[in-house]
Amino acid sequence: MAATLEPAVNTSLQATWETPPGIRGFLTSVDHKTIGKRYLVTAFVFLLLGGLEAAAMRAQLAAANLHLLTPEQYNQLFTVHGVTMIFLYAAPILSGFSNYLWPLMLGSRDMAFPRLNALSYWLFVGAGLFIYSSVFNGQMPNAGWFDYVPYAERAFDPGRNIDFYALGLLLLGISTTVGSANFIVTLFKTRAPGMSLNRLPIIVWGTLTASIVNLFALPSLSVALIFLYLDRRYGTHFFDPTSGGKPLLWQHLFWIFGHPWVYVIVLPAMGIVSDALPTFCRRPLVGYTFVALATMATGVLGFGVWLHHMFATGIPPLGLAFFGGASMIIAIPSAVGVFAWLATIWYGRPVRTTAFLFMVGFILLFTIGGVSGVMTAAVPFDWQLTDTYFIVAHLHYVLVGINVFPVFAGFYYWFPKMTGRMLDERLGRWNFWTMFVGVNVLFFPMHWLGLMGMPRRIYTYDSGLGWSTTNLVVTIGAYLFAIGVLLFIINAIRSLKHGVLAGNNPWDAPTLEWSVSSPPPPYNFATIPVVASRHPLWEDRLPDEGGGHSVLGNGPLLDSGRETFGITPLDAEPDVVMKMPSDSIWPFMLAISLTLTCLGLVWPSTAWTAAGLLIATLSVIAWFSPRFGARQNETVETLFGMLPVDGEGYHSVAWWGMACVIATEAAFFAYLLASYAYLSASSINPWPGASPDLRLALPNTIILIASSIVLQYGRRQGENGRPSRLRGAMLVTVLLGIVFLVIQAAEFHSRLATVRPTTDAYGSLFYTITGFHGAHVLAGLVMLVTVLVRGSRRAAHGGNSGWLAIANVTMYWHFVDVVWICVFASLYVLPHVR
Amino acid sequence: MQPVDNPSIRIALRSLISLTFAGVAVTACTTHEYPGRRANDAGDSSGVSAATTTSTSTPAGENVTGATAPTGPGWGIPADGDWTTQGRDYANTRYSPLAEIDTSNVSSLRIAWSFNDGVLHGHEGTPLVANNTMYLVTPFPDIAYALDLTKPGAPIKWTYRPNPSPIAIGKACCDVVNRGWQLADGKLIYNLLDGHTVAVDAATGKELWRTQVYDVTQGVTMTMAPVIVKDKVLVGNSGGEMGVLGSLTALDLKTGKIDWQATSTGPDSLVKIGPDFKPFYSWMQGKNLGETTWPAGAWKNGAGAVWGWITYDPDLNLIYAGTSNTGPWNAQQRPGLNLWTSGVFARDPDTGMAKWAFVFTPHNEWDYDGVNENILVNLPINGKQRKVMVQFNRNGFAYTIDRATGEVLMVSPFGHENWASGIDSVTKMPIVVPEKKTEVPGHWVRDICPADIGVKDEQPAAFSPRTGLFYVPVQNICMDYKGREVSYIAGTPYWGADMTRHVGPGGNYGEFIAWNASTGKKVWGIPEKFLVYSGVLVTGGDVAFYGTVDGWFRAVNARTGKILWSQKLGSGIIGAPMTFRGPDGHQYVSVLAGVGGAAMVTKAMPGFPARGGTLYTFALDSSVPAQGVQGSQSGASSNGAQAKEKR
Amino acid sequence: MSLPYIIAQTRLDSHAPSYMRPAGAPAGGEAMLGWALTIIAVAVTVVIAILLVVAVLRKREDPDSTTTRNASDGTYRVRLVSGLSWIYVGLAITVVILLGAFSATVVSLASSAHAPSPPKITMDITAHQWWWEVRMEDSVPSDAFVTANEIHVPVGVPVEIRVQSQDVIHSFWVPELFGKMDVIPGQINVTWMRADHSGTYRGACAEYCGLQHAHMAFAITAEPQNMYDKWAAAQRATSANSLPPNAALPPNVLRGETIFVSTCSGCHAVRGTNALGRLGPDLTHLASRQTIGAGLIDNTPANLMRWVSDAQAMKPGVLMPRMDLRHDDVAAVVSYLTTLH
Amino acid sequence: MTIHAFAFRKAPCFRAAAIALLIGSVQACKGQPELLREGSTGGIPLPKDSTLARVALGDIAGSTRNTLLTSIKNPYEGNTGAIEAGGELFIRMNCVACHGYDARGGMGPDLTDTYWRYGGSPAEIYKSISEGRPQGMPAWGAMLTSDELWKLTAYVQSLGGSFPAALAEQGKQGNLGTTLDTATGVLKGRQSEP
Repeated sequence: MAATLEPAVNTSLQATWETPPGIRGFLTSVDHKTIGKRYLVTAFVFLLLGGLEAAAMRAQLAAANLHLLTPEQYNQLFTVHGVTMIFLYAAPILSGFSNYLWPLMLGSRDMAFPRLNALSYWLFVGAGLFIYSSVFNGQMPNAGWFDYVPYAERAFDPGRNIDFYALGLLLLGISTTVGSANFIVTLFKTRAPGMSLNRLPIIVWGTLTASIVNLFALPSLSVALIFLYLDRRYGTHFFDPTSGGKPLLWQHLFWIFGHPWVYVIVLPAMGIVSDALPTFCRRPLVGYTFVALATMATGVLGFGVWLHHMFATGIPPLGLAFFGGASMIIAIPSAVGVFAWLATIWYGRPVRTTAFLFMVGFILLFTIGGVSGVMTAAVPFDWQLTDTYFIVAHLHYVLVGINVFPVFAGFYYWFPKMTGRMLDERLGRWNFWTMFVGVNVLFFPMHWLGLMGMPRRIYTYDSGLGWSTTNLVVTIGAYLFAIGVLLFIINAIRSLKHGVLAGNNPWDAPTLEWSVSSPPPPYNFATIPVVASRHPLWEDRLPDEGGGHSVLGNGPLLDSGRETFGITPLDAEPDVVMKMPSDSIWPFMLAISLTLTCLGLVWPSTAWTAAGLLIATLSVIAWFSPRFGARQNETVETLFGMLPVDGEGYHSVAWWGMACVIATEAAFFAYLLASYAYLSASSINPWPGASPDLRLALPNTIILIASSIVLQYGRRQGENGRPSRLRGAMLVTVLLGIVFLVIQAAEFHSRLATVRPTTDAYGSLFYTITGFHGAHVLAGLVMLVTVLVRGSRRAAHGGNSGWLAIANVTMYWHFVDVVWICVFASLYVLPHVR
Repeated sequence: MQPVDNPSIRIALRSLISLTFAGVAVTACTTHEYPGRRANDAGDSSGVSAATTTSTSTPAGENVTGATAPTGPGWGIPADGDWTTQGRDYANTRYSPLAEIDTSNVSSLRIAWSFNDGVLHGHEGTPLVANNTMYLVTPFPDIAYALDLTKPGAPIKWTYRPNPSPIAIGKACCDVVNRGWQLADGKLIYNLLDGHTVAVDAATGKELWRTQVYDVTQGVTMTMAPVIVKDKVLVGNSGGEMGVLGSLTALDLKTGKIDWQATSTGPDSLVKIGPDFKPFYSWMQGKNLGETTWPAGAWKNGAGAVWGWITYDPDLNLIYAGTSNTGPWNAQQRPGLNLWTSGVFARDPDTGMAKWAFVFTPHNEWDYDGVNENILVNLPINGKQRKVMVQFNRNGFAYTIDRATGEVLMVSPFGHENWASGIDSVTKMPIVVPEKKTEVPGHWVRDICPADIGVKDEQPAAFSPRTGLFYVPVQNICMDYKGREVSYIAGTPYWGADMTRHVGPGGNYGEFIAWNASTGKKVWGIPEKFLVYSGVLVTGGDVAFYGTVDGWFRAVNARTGKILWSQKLGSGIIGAPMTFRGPDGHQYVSVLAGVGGAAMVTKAMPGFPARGGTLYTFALDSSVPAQGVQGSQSGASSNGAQAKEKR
Repeated sequence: MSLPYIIAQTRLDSHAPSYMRPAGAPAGGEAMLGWALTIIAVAVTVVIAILLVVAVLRKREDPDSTTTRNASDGTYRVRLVSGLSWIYVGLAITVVILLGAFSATVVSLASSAHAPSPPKITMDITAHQWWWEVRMEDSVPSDAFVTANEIHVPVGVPVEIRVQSQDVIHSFWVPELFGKMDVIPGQINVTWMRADHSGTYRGACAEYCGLQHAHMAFAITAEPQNMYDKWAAAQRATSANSLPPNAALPPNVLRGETIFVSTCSGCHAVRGTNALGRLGPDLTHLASRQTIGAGLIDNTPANLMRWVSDAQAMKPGVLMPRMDLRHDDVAAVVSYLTTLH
Repeated sequence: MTIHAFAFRKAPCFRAAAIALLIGSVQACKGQPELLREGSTGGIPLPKDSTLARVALGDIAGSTRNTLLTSIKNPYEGNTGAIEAGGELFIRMNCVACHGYDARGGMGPDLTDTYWRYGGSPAEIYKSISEGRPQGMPAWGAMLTSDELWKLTAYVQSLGGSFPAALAEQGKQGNLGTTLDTATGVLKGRQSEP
């Protein structure tokens, strides 16, 4: 397995991929391992913060009628605790693992979009700091992590608390979306040759599922947050029942996002177990295909169960029964996992390391969280359970059990790979047992409190209610658990310096990341591995894994700059050579400026907002400018023959990236239109009061469709070697787009006389939906103009990147067009046929 | 000398109209222009449409409906040149038989003189004339003026300043108006805004008595015109938005002492419901409904103020007085039918005991008061002549009710309304459109028509026994409404609604219509850009007068709806015009111009006039007296001029 | 590890408002379903735990017998058992259990969603931050009455509960009688209850609603019909009627009433006086209530004194302001309030 | 009848132990400033009523100069939370019914214009609310606390027509359309609502 290449090659690869030291390197690095580790550390810090918050709350609840905290402090604490744990710890820590591991496991040199990866991380940091900056004026979010309106509206929560929440999560949403798109494209494009879909580690399946879920679920949250911010800042009426809005709209949007999100923060963690458990059981996972399918199935089913968070909101019984059933069905894929892990242990030869213990603990906690989940799916009983400590117990069993325990298992498992040193096993056992006992003493009695009628989110309770003893026990458990976490920190800090040196593969694990040194070199693999089995490092001892065909030490070498292979999505045949970007400060600048923008919005300060947006714009320009620079060769000679550089169409990552953007944007508009349909269906007044005038909108629709046709025609002409026609068509498209926007502005102007965004929910929705579409047209125009100026000439001369840009912008423009047709049909035509 | 009342002259005039009708109508339609009005304006187009719908009324001089005004000694009809009570007679017809000014010559009307009373609030009353003296009372501070008509320019004869408490200014919901004053027994009797009723010697302006009837500090004001029946002065309170307990009070005409008081809500003893009380419909029959149809105790603040017009049938010895909206507006705070608000009582004026009642808008959710005037007429229905009262209710329906029993004989919408899909044929309750219910507080309910001020507010309609038609000022206004939870805090509004108003379909705020109460149909209508918030006068010359909120004073052919004459006055017109015969024997028409009151709801409209407080008196060009200077030199010269003009 | 503890607690916590010990419907059906699910859940957990422990700890055969040495290169090959049967069997059991749970859910849902017989009493609950306005409806509007936080119902009679909110989302819940019904602004949610045993049952707001979510309790007292009728009649009466006729009220009480009407009437109502505010609880029969501040403290004159003079100190953030009243004025108001039976 | 589950008793004996055990972790949260939504001044000192009593009552346009009222500032001036609370009181105390939901007047005067019959400085507005005014304005001093009155005043001030304390004299003198440029000491024209 040792590299057989000359040191010279390693040195040159090192020079090519290495991040320069110092602050500059710190801010510019795009290395997935660096970013992954930062994710892990940052998320862990948030875990500790969330833990401190929990500790304070448990102190307040240790006995009846305590006044350690004021009600306001308590409310802020439980809100920020939830936000921290759910958004700033649970998902990012898994992103950390996935970021670190994916290219290593998949046999690639980096993620598909390394700079986006950096952006994703810096945005996460920015969002986290932004939310926590609210501590300085004592106005941390205080409406619970699911932030129900109308309590979260300005009328009842007049401080800046909720603005921090709304904008912080929007920012984090961008981070997560960007990261998800990156994972998806990475999976489809940058695996090692031969790493076909049936050979993927389960954590990859988990993260892939989570990423796809994110693309479609996060827009729902974004829509909700935008509505919330507009309501609070500008007095729109999305959630205002007095003007046609509905508080339940928030709940629907939030839980359509929120429930899938639960799977986002558990599926990769379950992947950790599925990948690490076999190592310690000394055998492959039982039922790989079942587990992979169950992972995907959970992701899909996760979209169909959001209503079980809303069983007590007065929904008709038929709907309740349906969603109750759906919520139970989701236990089936979970059961697949549990029995697969059980069987793996049963038929394996367990090595009882700390990591293994954490995974065994996970299985038990997961089971408890799972069965209590089934209990909550039983609608009539849920009317009793919901909003009590039973739910608190349930959700913590799920989240601590399925996220924290696998994460700790992951730490013990991959710490050697990341640092080159082993964590201490003796301390590890203490660590495990305090956490395991702590978590059960902490959360199991909460079931009991729930059954005894204790509602959640109360800052104190009376002694006559019989909850005191149990609460004291819970608090003791909380501090025991905290001690466990503290033991881990001690272990990690000690082991960083004094841990046993790990070597490449201390656990004798089967997957690719263990084939390289610990820690791995910046370029991951000196030569790109060619994979032939699911367990490349165990091929020689597994009867059904072929017989050692994976090429690990002397595969293809890509060393003219930062390069890796792009592959065909299903069979993993290399089809392009990807030029990977250099380090860049701009992701950092963009993230910081967007954070500044949010600060400006919450202040509120127009100057800060404007400054933030300006820097953001400049960062984007600076980020993308070099990509139009000269490229020497368009094809590269490799072991797999002459391969094009970056490729075009669906061969290129950019195409996939655009596809992801369009997918998530389509979901965004779908949620906007669904909100419109929901509110209009439940409006007591005829909606809209006056049907929109078609005299401007109909011609405008024709104009936009025409622009799409023209652009498509131009693209054809360009492909047929008529670049001037292409440029002409693009110019016409731009002009038509401008005409569209002008007419739209004129229509706004005339409609504002009768309906304003603050008139009622209809006005709010009308202007928000058409406004967002208009912004997309504008974005499309900017892209078109950019491509027209910089790309089309190159395209005309056969340059891939130019063509790629044109293909992407065409795709985007068609998308904007299709969105408009949907908007036009629902907002303009439908009221007339009513 | 009373030429217009001379039967032969009347016949002559009728023939003249008959002969020239078609020609006059056509030429007027096509050629008549009046100052400041564009040819394509609403009024003109309506003139055309009126012409097309007047086939029923074409026979000049005929009563097209068979409806007649009750006549007889008890009906309070003054000498034909006088006007001594607001409605001119107990039946509230606002019809004057004077016919010097008629459809043929009205276009030559011009201002004879004017009088500015110096108060810039809503002028909702009608000047009174008796003994060659004109009486008018200003809005708060409720100053009374007597003008000497025998002298040129009608100088002030006396002034009476009652100095009411200024606290009343802040307790009056809709401007500090005074809707009228009455002459009886040599007294000028009217209400002060601060809850007092005063009687002033009509000859000298000396205060004869002053009685505190209501407590203004609790938000109760008085704006209505008292009605004097026999020896009783009947007065009611205002404050439907202030959580008052509505009531009708009878004072002794001689002394001003309170004789009886009947509330609009509460137990039967307070409402003055006894064994004689026989409402026609079963849902109004029962004990103490004024109490039990309310949440416990809520009747005490349930409004039902009696701030509108009272009419009197001397034959049946019944008075008819409507009750105001239900308090608070927010209907969710008062489940139940909320009797007897938004309805009308027939009471015995001697005892106050109720004989029957009818509630137009039970559980009123829209502020549709029931206080509008009940015009008493005799009307053929299904071949039988019935004694009825006609009310053009705020809720948009015109009710023709048997005034002896309270049976609703006919009901149909007389303007644009969308809150009720109709009236139940059995119970006569409105069938409410569910989308227009306002009960869920906090919800904006959009586009309820009419708005709170109704298809017609207090501005009184008129009835002409000559044409058999009613002349009704109509509003075309709708509202977006949001109920709000409201606490009763004594002396503050008990209201509970946020509201914006907008114009109804068609874009014209007002309309002036002629109504056939026998068929329940509109005969013709004149759309107006602004509200028609003035009362109406109709004369023996078949001319109907009305004014608009933007200040146009118009004369209309009462049969065709053709606008014959218009004059822009100094402010908007929300008072009711009247006509009298001057000492010179000529017919004069007077109207107060002073915009205010509920008409202010359109104050944001471009063209809305400034406040004012001017009385304008018009006469035919030919009979306008000579200039004041000359007139003062020769008092007899005006008589001479008048003789010359005589036809 | 928590089991003995739980058993011990069962005795200790007999005062807790537990929905596992229902006192009426629909809580009874809900609890039955709950017990069934709890038993299944515990059984599943125990079985999995046992399997897990055995799987980890069970003795394996000698490694040599489970591995074979590859003769050519000397490496070991693991003898693999596929283990898929675990998944098949596990899935089958899971599906059966879920089907059972789902059937039970549907059956239970059908029976608890609506009252078995038409409700005889309707109560309209309006949630406020942080107290409950209660209106007991009646077909005769004037027989309906308003009270706050403490509700009486007759035993054995189905009661329709209609909930609405004046401000934010709350949730109406009495564990021993019925599951939660969210109180959502802009909509009226309807549920029902029937108390089968006399007693006073604690209810609480179950949806986080702001600063004093913790202190938004209420109580439903179930009592025989005749006692309920008596209570209703007393509540219906205005305060003037409830005072003894022609009673020579102490001057302090009269002064208290005057102060109350001028100072407190913007928010509070005492029917029969000019105090008709609707922002705070109706106090017409305050003296008949057990607690003040929505279950915060016992309704004693001393507590009332503290409450009237500075409610903020007792329930921080409560919408009742700290009144600028002199001590003797507070005493007068309290002496008046204590007459409001 | 007893209401065992509803009664509240004193804290249990665990309290002291729990505090001792856990107090350390709580310190982290103690740094947060207390934020109460309503009902408390949050430590903001309010002007004394005795001081306010010396502010002239009645129709004061053209009255003699009174430096006292210029010295009294509204402690809540510009405080958004207080303005929101004041706005809520404006609705709940029925002010809206007279002055309008938009405060542009109705039964009562327009509060958004620069015409102040009884003075437009904070102290004068406060007094007008507290004591009532002759033409129907009720006296709210008995029903509302001075804290609430200052919040209401803050809301009225936020409507834009009032005068800051420093410009009260100009307001009294009828210089309604002017405002003082504090930097230069020069009176400048001010756009007033049409």
